[in-house]
Amino acid sequence: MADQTLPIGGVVDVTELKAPKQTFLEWLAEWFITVDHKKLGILYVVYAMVFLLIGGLEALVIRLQLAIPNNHLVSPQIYDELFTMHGTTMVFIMGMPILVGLANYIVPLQIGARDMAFPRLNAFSFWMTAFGGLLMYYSYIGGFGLYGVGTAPDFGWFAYAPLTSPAFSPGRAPDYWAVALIVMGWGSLGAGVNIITTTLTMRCKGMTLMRMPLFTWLMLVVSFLMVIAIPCLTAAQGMLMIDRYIGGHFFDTQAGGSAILWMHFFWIFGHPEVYILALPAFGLASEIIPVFSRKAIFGYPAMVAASVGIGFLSFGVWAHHMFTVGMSGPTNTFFVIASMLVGIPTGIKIFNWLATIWGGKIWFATPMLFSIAFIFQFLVGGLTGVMLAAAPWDWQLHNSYFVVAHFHYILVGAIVFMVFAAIYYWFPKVTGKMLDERLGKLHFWLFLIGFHLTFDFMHIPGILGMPRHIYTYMPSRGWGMWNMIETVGAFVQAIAVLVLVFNIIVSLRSGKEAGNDPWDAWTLEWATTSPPPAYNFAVDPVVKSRRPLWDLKHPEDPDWKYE
Amino acid sequence: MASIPVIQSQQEHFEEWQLPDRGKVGMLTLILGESALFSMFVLAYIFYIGKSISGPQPAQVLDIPVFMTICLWSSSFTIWLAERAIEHGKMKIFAGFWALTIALGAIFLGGTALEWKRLIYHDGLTITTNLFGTTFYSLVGLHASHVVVGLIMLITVLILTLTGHVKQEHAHRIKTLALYWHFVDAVWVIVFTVVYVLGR
Amino acid sequence: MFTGICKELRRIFVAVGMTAAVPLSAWAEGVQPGTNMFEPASKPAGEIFGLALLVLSICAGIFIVVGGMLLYAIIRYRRKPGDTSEPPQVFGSLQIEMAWTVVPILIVVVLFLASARLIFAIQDAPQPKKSISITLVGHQFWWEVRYPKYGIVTANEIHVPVDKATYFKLLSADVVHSFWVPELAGKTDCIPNHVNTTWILPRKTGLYLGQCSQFCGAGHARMLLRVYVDTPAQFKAWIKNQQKPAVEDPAVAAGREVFMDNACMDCHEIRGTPANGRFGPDLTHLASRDTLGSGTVLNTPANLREWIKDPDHFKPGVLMPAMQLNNKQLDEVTAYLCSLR
Amino acid sequence: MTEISKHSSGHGHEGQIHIPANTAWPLVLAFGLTLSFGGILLGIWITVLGLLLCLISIIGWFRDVLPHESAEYVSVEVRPFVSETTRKVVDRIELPLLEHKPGELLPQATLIAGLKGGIFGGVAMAVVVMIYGQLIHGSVWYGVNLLGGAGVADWTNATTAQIAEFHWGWFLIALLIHSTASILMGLIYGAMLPMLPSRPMLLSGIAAPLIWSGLLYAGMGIINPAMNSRISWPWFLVSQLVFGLVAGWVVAHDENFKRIRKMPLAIRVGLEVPGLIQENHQGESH
Repeated sequence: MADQTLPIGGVVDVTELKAPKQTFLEWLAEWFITVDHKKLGILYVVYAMVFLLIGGLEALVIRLQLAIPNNHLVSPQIYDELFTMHGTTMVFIMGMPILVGLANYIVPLQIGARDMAFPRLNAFSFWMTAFGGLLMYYSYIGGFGLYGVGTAPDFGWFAYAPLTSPAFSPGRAPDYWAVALIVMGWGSLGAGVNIITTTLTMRCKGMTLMRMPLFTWLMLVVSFLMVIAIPCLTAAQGMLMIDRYIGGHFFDTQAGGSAILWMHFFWIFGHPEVYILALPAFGLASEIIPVFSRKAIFGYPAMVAASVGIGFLSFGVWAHHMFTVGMSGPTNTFFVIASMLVGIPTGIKIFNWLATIWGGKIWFATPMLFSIAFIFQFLVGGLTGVMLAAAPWDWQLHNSYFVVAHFHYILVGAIVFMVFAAIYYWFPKVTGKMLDERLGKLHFWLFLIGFHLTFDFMHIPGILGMPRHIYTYMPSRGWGMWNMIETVGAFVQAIAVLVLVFNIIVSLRSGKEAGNDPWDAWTLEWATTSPPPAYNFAVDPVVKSRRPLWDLKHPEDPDWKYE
Repeated sequence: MASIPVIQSQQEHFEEWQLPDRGKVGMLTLILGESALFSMFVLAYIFYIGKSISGPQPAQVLDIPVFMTICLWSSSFTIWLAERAIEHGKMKIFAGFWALTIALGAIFLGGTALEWKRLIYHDGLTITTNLFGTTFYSLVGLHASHVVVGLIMLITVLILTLTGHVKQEHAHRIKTLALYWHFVDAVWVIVFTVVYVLGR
Repeated sequence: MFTGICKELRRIFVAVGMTAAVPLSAWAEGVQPGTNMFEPASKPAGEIFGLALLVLSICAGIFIVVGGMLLYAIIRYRRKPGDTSEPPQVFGSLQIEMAWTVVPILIVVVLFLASARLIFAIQDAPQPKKSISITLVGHQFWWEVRYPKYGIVTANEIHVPVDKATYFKLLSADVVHSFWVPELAGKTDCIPNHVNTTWILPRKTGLYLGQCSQFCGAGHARMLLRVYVDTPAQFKAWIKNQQKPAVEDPAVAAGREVFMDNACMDCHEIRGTPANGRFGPDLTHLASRDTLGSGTVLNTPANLREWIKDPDHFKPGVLMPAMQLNNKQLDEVTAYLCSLR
Repeated sequence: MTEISKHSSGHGHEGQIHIPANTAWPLVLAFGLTLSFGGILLGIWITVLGLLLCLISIIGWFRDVLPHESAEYVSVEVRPFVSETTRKVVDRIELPLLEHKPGELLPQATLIAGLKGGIFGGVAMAVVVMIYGQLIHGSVWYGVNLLGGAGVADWTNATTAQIAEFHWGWFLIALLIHSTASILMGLIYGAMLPMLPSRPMLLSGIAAPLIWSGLLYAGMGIINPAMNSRISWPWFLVSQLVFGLVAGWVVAHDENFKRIRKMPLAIRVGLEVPGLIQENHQGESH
């Protein structure tokens, strides 16, 4: 090309696609033995979507049971299994895999790499995650429970000792929980190591750390959190297994062991885990919002600094889950200030997204709709988080439905919304077909209404004294009406998810052709074909700024002049 | 903030586009995760120091394992010598120091085995005895299991060396593996301090 | 000024609470008060309510400002049809970013100071000399209530005098439970092998409901706690009655025999009889209590009989086994227990 | 495009790319590991089977990557591509002709003035508080202790005499709170006064202190009842006004502030946009 200052290798592969003749079995086998980061990414996401449906189904039964007071739809035993498995599924079997899957697909493309740093480890990580999830669900059949048939874990997803000790959980339920999560932990550790190594060692020429797309940056931070936090959980679960199988006393309160130690260990893992789920959503928002506002992200260095800051802070706030266990005044005070400090980098992020939208020319495509809803809901979830961080008020709110509402505001209102946005945003890249916009908007509005019906009203029974983890309540407590509204909302959300599934099926068959760059976007993944070839880029790209495709599209006003 | 300059001279940048070594970064990240794993067990050990309801207590039964500690720590030195040897292509010296490292590691493991045998059969301390037993065997056992994994990898390399498969060009892989061994040694510094010095 | 806002907000929340309570209120269990943490009746709960209002109003302010700006932005900056140019690219602004970093820090400082002050004020409040001491032990799935000074042991229903501080020592016999009576005080966990304390200073008489709020097993949902704030006279009378040994009524001797001949006595204590089990609630004055099964059902003879016959019917997961008594034995033992006033 | 193809990292032949070959060993190893863990729950023979699978797959994996990673070679044909956009025109923020080059203006320099203002204002305010303590309660430490002692420390029904004494702990807490708040407020002044530059002294010296004093007055009963019961609000307001006036004066008399106060808003808020910030000419030589 004539223009010598073109900053990126604008090259497409024109190799003829020789569609190899494959039988169905060969096609299937390829998915099992693949080491391609894109295929593994798809596997992760599909696997997680299946468990999203399963976990969602569990949530629906929970909501049905609570819809009216004194309900006898399910027994307490089954209810306890439902909320434990719902929580465990949504955090470990759905949440982390779907985000790791997105990262798997997108990160190498965004940094202009041909694959992850360790492609085989990548496959290994996925299969560990997958088998771990299957092992967890095998407990429904093979748990050797008290009553002869299988029992799933039934002690809440944070599994407080000594409820998990042999004396109080005589079946195999805690063993399934611990072992399956240890297996999945290996997978997450592998994924973390892989993503870190990929981002640090596989970037294309010119892509300095401060030019990495924000999603990649956030996944780098998240991977560090995974690598540090997941082994903490593995260690705690290892101790639990030592207690249960070879008679150790780590959490055996009869022998001087401490129930509080488990809480500390669990939440040292558990709070970073929350950010492991939330930070990728911030990354997704930081990719999608600029593209649909048609502006560069506002304050990129501040965004990076805030992400890293949240990462560091996340290791110093775990005991805000434990304000009620009777810690000393100074300890409580420390965790109050640490937790509130998290609000500052998160605030910076919200303001930066807002400033990115400000003065833009907003294109309300489905991904943008989900992203705007995300900002609103994340704002509310963050503010209820500040309320919970004020320890004395937390003494009231802790373990109440207010907390349930708060964390679902983050987990659903922020994270699931952004995952949906990401699905609409990258589906064209992954499949070459656009998702249907009209179905997408239907999905968005249904899900938005359902979400707010469920989780807005969930705050109120919390304030009216409804604790979490109860399978029923008495009519005189006055929680019935709110719970009924929540249940209705849950079903609206379920319908919305079915619309998404329908949309995916329909669009795969007869969606509009996407082309390389349907959103007129700026990061490197849009500089290759859709779907990308196995090697991503035929020629290694070279970048000079954070928005290489902007530079290509606007040679008179490229970013690298100003960054 | 937003005005931090992020562009360095483009020209130089492209020519010196150097990124860290994959294997090294991967191994360091793995070591980071392993450190978190160990720190949980170390924290549990520290938390339960002196909280055992019944005996035996650490001071009654633990002796400072001077000899095996020296062996393990010096193995870090010998593996470093081996690394240097392979970098310069001196394969015989490499094999020698590599074998010496394995021997030192094996002595350490043997020492641990003897210590455990004495504790179990002579002092009657098992993992079920009390909190000290639980935390001690878990922590030291976790470390020992890492030594075992390390030894298996070292022995594999030794076999490959003796059959002539390891050459000078594999030096960076060898160094990556050696990093793991250094880590195992470094963990012993912590375990040794906590179990045999502070906790006794 | 602020107190005015407080009152108004409080009125709104109380109204919200009431509408929630109206539609479904009549149940066999009788009239019960609802719970609402924004209707405090005791000192720590009242102070927490004050902090809650402060935090709530600051958060509401932030929400209105940021949410309003966001709403404005998405309406104002829509892409107009036919507009094909890109908007001006803005990469950042040190000044603006500084402003929205510093303002949240200042808010955090204020919230932190307010929270820290209250943490110390509630947690480190020294126990006054003239206060009631109660040892509350969480069990799967009921509460053991001990008044060491008065030598009283009861279960699930706590009586305290109004306008006088009551200090709780919180223990657990098995797994982690949590003490929570929203109108009186925030939560404090009952943890095995660990002693916690909390206190209340009720200002209004009445019945306040609480509930275990840390998941403790299958019966967790039916582990309720009732706190009766009595007038000093009522409280004195109650103490006096509870201090007496169990009533010995010859009319129900048959039932007493059934009780003592079966496994009942291994788990329950009835002071003044051979029954001295510690695993289940003390039954010395069972008939003086309003509810059975930790607040699960009203304490009526019919419910009591059903409870003994099949406790799982009312409270699935309860650790008390069905006693396999025949109808006659059931009638007798029910009569006996009903006599324990 | 010539420059770009130089960087091609396709190992092997020109126009050929190697990608890692598919392999089943990671799957088998994961399955083996899951079985060997699952054996803890399901029976020892499953662990044995799992370990066997692990061993086999580790050897298999090893032979896959050593001595050379197995790879597939794909030949490719490439051609340059032009990234298309329908939005060719980029709007710019309209600016009048300026006397100075925007890049020389450094509007963020007012932040430093703000920092200075915060420190001076904080000192002035402390002086006012000490005068108040000396005049009304006979001790310069009275106001200091009210902030530090009632704020967070062990303050149980302290008498006026106690509050008048000097306490190291209370002093340090007061110093921490006061200096944090002063510096942060100064930074806000430095950042925001250029945005609203028409009457800096009125805004920073009177309006702003009045607003936050009002807010604190409303909330003090909850934030800190002990302080609320003893504080003298008129004096408090005076000290805040002094802070505002001093800090505002420092910012308003800063050279940079004076220079930019008449400029367009985009410059005053320090927007980093093309046309306003210095262009980066490095790399154009390519």
